[in-house]
Amino acid sequence: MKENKKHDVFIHGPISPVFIADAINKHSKKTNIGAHDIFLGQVRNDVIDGKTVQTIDYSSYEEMAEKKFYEIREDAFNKFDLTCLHIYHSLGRVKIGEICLFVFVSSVHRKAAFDACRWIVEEIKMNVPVFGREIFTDETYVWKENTK
Amino acid sequence: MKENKKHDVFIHGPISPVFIADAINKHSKKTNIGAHDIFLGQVRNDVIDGKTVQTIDYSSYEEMAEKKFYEIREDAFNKFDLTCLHIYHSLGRVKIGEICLFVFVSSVHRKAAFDACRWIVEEIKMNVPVFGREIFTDETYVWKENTK
Amino acid sequence: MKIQLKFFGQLAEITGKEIVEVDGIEDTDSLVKRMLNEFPKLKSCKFQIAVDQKLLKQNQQLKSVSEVAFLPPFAGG
Amino acid sequence: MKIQLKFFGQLAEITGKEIVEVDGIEDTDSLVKRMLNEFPKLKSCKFQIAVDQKLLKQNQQLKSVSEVAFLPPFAGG
Repeated sequence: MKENKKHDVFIHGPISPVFIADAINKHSKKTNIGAHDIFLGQVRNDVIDGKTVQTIDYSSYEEMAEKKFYEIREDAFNKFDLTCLHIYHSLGRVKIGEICLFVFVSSVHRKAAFDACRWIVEEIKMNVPVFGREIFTDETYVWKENTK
Repeated sequence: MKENKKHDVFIHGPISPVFIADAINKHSKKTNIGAHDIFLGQVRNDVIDGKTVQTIDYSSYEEMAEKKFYEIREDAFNKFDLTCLHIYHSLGRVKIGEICLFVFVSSVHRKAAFDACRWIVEEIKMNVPVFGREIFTDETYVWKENTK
Repeated sequence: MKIQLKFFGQLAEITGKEIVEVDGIEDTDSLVKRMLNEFPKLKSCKFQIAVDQKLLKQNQQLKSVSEVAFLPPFAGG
Repeated sequence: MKIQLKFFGQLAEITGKEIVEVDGIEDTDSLVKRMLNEFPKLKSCKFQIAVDQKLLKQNQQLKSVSEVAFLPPFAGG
């Protein structure tokens, strides 16, 4: 039993803990699952040239990003023995301490969930056209760039 | 900023999604965190000799288990660059589809959280004296045994 | 044939617009050359090109292409 | 000196009790031998020994030991 239907990845603003709880709760009916691995990206108070980040404002080339997310899903189901996979990413403003990425991978045995979750997060960081302005307390900003 | 205080690992009965949401929410004040990796163990409807598991009844050599959990925490903070670490495990009855293990690892960068979470789950499975009766629909049972 | 160019993030700040239409350009190499000429500040930026939403690996003809995007470094997650 | 033995899981089902007190046993090898003799069904079980809550690696003297646990395979998580 594999669930591979498409859903909207982008969420406006931060991803709330309640949303995450709800996602976990929905999986209690899938009683063949033995392991979930969840990755959460949280916006960090980085200090850049003496100024502290307060917010990231995310934007995206959405049509391409959605295709990429779909490819990542397809590839993950082909590469790993997964039961479920959900990816959510914020657009717009997300404050420090708030969640901007939620990758939720479920499998019968733990190995597949661990392997897949990590692989998916790296794919998203490197290959999905999402852009971010790191905005400081004084509303000036720099453009964020992911590193390996 | 490292949080390394001891807390109770064992929870009576299943670990609820609301409890998990609350744990995530508490970390929104730790704005130096960039990545969380969460592992959830869910009780699976395994079929053994034609009978389907309905519930696992967990018990433990608690004094030793608590020492082991503490050692695992200490080792994890030494081995990996972590900000926070929380481990919760159920005792007593947990039904299929319910959560019995919640490992919550937080770090500045994603690599440490991923590495540590996986290492901790393997340590728990192999080295913590927790025992489980897999109970079938007819209330007969077998004793569970972890594999690598 | 007209092609729609899309600029994102800091690249759109440099061009001053998110969408630019061009015509009569043969391939992606010529397109990049023309854009660097038109917006010299792009020379100091890292960017990738996506042709009809696929990342470009090497020079490509623009016949029957409808959309070319200029993408700054990714920052998702 | 009296030592408290603790049995868990399926091992406690075999011994019929979770706690057994013994006295005058020199080392863990002799202890295991005596338990296998007393509860022959233990021979068909996988188990590990923990001495004062530490897993035993090799034979150990039981002087100044207060607690020995017989642990069936672990099933956590």
